[in-house]
Amino acid sequence: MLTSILSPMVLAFLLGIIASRVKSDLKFPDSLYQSLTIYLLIAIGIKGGHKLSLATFAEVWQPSLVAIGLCCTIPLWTYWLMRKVGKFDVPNAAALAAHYGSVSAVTFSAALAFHESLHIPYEGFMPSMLAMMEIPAILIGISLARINTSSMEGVTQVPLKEVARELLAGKSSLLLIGFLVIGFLAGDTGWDQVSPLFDTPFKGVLTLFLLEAGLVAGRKLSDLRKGGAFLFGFGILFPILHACIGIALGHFIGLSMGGATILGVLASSASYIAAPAACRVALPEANPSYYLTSALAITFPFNIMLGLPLYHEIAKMIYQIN
Amino acid sequence: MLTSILSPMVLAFLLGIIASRVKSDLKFPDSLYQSLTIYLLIAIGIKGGHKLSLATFAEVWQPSLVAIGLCCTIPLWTYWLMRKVGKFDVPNAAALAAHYGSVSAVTFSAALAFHESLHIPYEGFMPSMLAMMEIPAILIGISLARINTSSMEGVTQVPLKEVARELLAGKSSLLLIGFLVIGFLAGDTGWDQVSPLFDTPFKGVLTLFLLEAGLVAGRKLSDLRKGGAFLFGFGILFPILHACIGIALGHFIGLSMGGATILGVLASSASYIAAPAACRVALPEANPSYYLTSALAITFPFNIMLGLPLYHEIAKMIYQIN
Amino acid sequence: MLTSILSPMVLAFLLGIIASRVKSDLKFPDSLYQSLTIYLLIAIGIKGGHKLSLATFAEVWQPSLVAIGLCCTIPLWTYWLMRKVGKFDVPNAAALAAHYGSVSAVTFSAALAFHESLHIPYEGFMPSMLAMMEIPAILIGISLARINTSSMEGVTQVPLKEVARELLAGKSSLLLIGFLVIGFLAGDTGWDQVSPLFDTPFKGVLTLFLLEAGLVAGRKLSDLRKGGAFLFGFGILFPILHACIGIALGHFIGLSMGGATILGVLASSASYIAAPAACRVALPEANPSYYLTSALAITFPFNIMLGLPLYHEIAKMIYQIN
Amino acid sequence: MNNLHLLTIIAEDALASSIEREIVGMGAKGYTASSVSGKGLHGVRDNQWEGENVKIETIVSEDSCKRILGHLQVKYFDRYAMIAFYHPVHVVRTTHFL
Amino acid sequence: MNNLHLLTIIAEDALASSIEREIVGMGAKGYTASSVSGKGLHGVRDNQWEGENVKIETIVSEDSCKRILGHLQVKYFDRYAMIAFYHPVHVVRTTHFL
Amino acid sequence: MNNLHLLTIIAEDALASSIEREIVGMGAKGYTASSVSGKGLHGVRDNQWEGENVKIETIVSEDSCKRILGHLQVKYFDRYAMIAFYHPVHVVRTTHFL
Ligand SMILES: Nc1ncnc2c1ncn2[C@@H]1O[C@H](COP(=O)(O)O)[C@@H](O)[C@H]1O
Ligand SMILES: Nc1ncnc2c1ncn2[C@@H]1O[C@H](COP(=O)(O)O)[C@@H](O)[C@H]1O
Ligand SMILES: Nc1ncnc2c1ncn2[C@@H]1O[C@H](COP(=O)(O)O)[C@@H](O)[C@H]1O
Ligand code: NA
Ligand code: NA
Ligand code: NA
Repeated sequence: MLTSILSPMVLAFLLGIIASRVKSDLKFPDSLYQSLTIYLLIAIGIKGGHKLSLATFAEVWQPSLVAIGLCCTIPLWTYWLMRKVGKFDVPNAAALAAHYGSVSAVTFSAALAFHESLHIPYEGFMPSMLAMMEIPAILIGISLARINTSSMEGVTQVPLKEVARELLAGKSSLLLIGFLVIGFLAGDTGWDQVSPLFDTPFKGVLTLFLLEAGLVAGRKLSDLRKGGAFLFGFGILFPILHACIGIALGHFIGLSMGGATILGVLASSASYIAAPAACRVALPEANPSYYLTSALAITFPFNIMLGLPLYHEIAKMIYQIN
Repeated sequence: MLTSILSPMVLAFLLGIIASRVKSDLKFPDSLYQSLTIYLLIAIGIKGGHKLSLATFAEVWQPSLVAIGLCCTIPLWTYWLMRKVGKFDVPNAAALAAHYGSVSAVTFSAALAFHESLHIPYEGFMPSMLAMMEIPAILIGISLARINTSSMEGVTQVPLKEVARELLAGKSSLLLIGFLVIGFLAGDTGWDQVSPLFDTPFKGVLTLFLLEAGLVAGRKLSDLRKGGAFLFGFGILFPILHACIGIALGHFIGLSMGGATILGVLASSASYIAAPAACRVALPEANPSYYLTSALAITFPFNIMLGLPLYHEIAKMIYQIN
Repeated sequence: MLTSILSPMVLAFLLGIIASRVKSDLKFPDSLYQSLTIYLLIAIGIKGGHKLSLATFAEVWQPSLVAIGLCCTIPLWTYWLMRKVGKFDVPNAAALAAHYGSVSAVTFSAALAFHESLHIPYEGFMPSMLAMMEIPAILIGISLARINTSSMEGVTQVPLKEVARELLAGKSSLLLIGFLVIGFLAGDTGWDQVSPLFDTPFKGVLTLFLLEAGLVAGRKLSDLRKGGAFLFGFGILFPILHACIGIALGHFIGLSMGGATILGVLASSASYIAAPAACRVALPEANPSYYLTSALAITFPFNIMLGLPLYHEIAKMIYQIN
Repeated sequence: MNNLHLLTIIAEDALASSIEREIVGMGAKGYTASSVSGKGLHGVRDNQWEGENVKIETIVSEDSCKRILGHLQVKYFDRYAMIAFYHPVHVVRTTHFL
Repeated sequence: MNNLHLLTIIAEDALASSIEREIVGMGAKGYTASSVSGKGLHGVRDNQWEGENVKIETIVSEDSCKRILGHLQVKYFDRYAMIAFYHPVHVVRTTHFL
Repeated sequence: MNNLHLLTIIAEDALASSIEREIVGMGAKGYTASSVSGKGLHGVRDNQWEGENVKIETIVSEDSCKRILGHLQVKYFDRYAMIAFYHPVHVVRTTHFL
């Protein structure tokens, strides 16, 4: 566990939180944040595509089905829980469903780094799972809101097809999927040309990004109270549950222990790049304090600090017992 | 040819075009574009200077003369053709002459990457050709407009000397020439200090830049019709012609096949960083739809996708036949 | 000396000066400058922390005391000299004291690069000296102004405690100290994860930063006259004096020759990131033309071009004679 | 009336392209846009995570101004962080804007 | 009075957060801020080394406007690079700003 | 007259430094500039490849305002993407601007 907590990435995240609590004037320029996001998405995509080109279809189809199944069902029970137990209104429940069904590319990268630092192998095609799991849940979340809202009078809503188109053409899936394809097509020659930029310094860039994430998470900490104890509990317990399901399914379909853990991490992670952007436009009635705070200030730090080592232990249990 | 088209750079350019056609919200922040430009110019310059320091004057003087000769004559016949055949007015013909006489640093870099991936050697001092060929054509283009415009009444024009000064002090030639000198002076020690930033990740950065170039080119595609079939044909045939002349001259003065091909690529390429900036100020009457569309959306993609392998074949012919 | 002057960093600084003298349109976007600053501070901090983790307390405590002693006394005599000999008013004298007592992270990095290129060893914990020396002098400078100003009527001054808090939470010390701790805690595994971003390309990034520094220094050159001959002489002679004191003290407490020289460089350098930011807010009556011009346009270029080789020679004398 | 007004709209940046399209559709001959941050009833909007604002300025006739404001009110005002205000301005070439 | 004014403050960027806090404390219901460069009596302010400016715009009642201007004058005007100006504007929902 | 006006010029960014120099030469005591994008008769200007716009604001006397506008019209208006407009403003210290 120390390995995970004392990694430069996690420490940078903590430093970011501290910086924002002591009201530091440290601020990443907008365009640096945007550039880091572009870099991370490209780097994850192209490496994944390269690895995918080394895999066979037989290896990939089962994990893909499971991944899509996960991200389509998680929003359903999340929405139900939010409505019934959390007493949230429709837009907020739907937004939370979208966020927890979708995935976090940064948590995913932290999981890869965690496994690499422990020298645990995992399937190279995992980034394609990430790419597949990003969008469906967001669409389902938004549809849930549409279905459950008695005709909003006077309000011209964006048609769902349009939302789907915008999500697919949206920055994050376009870069992820686009560079997955590029990495797939470019072969070893291509990979050698770009890996000095997109692979070698990757963890350093991730460290930078997590510093910025910490800055924002720190500001959101004061919003925690608004969400209340329920959101806090949910933001920790549900990811654990999802991780367990993901690991168990991974084990069932024969993934390596590393691969199954990473599938669990994907299931457990909540989106805070693609989903908030989509919800701001398609679910403006939902309050960002809820979904952003729980995704970024509860689930994300929990996952990268305590979740990763925990899921790793759970995976060890599952793989040794059986 | 596949090697060229399936390189990550070309694929990234295509992805950029797709992104802009599907109206993706992917956008590079302005300052990322500017930073990438600064990086590329410095990297090309300093590597060229380092390589130049390993060359002798005897090797360099002939290619330099040819390079300057090329970029001074290309604008002349381009202007003539645009006026007589293309029926463009004076400012637009002059602007097109400036763009096609000048050179594209990114096309140049793609040409180097192409040769490296095929393990074809070329003269290390080629970047100094790039630096020499950038400005003269722009000045000639602007002068052509001045000479052929019957005194513009009332309009206070920037004196040509001032334009020349601004071009030389302009970002792109200042960085190219400045870092050429720095690379030349800094020696091996200096090169070893900076090559991990300016050399190792270069092709990755080029990939990023081409993604952004594709985004812009994609938007310009809809302007293609404005230019009409003439501009389209010109934007492909003239570069081929210029490449042939460049390769032939390179062969004539004894360059290696790689060096001659790269000289051909320089001749064939059209500027879309320095020239548009200069024309916007000095030839405001010229319509950017013409010069930017043809340079960026026709000639540039043609060159990096089909041109490079084509010129390579042409060079092989010239070097084997003779 | 040539090694120092012909390094890409120094040459890039000179190119920046030339660019601004010829009124080039070369301009670094604000966010690139900010990103470079963030990068440099993190890189210096994390590498220093990593090296510090390899040192023992016994090695570190004496140099630390000397470093703090230096940066607390330098502002005192600087203030006195500025008031008595320079005839500056209280705010300007205090601001200059703050700047020269504090340190320059970039000069420091240039000193490390200088020693590395000559293969001269130095103590790895030197960056912690840098981190310690940054803030005290600024606080002392501001206090000097407060003490020596007969109650400013009507003006509500920021309390000194608040100034201290803001300085500690300020970008530059937060990143330096924060990443010093991170580098210390992250161990070899952590260092290996991030060094491809924060170590390998460091000197290249420094080159970029110095290009930008040159652009600003060039603009400030025209302000030199305002400061007059006194400021010019002070900006060169005092750094030499401080360097000598630093080297002698370093020798006295048993630092290696490299370490002593770097301590001298720290003493001699003047801050131009943290100190100007603090003085603009806490000493708005002080004129930036004085402190920024002397720190950035006199002392900084003198130090990296002539100072480094000079201090090296002085250190050789001190270490050989004794 | 031919009185020209400078109409300023400050809204969530995600709405920028829709608003720009719509005001041109309703008679604006051009617009000028820039990135801003801000605070209002919907809280602080000053970072890319939670979203920032766009400021869209357009010089339009009084008629178009009213029409655009009416449209914005119906489509956006209740659901998004957004304000709009206007005041008369003098321009150099009136025809440029009509 | 309920007349709304657009009050614009252009000041050294280091002052941004204090000014924003203070105008909200003195009755402004919101503000919009952006980075600008400029030139004035304190010289050119167009780079991060020497500092740039922030432009803060707030729509406030005439009363608050006067109060804010009074405060700025006492606290900042003599010591910092800063200007402020205002003019009346029409808004869509007056209550949003009061 | 001593009435102060806020004169706003929106023009191709390549013209920024000339315009700034010239308005100071014609009586402006300062100006504030920022990067903007936009659309107008000359098409969309929202990226660095094709160029963006600069917005220059200056508070000047009515006289200077007229003089500057006259100059801009002669030198730039027919050849470059550019608009300019002005309206009266109240300032805190009138002398700062005269
Ligand atoms: N009183 C105000 N003055 C200036 N700008 C405002 C004001 N109120 C709101 N804004 C801007 O409009 C945006 C949306 O406002 P709101 O819908 O009140 O959150 C804010 O983020 C601010 O940028
Ligand atoms: N006449 C003016 N018109 C527009 N902006 C101005 C004017 N004078 C000053 N400014 C702005 O206000 C800032 C501070 O002004 P000053 O205190 O005069 O240096 C300048 O950097 C400009 O951005
Ligand atoms: N009606 C308008 N309202 C606001 N800004 C405009 C308007 N028309 C033009 N502009 C701005 O002025 C620039 C140049 O205008 P133009 O010369 O019409 O292309 C445009 O890129 C816009 O930024
Ligand atoms: Na998930
Ligand atoms: Na050419
Ligand atoms: Na010092």
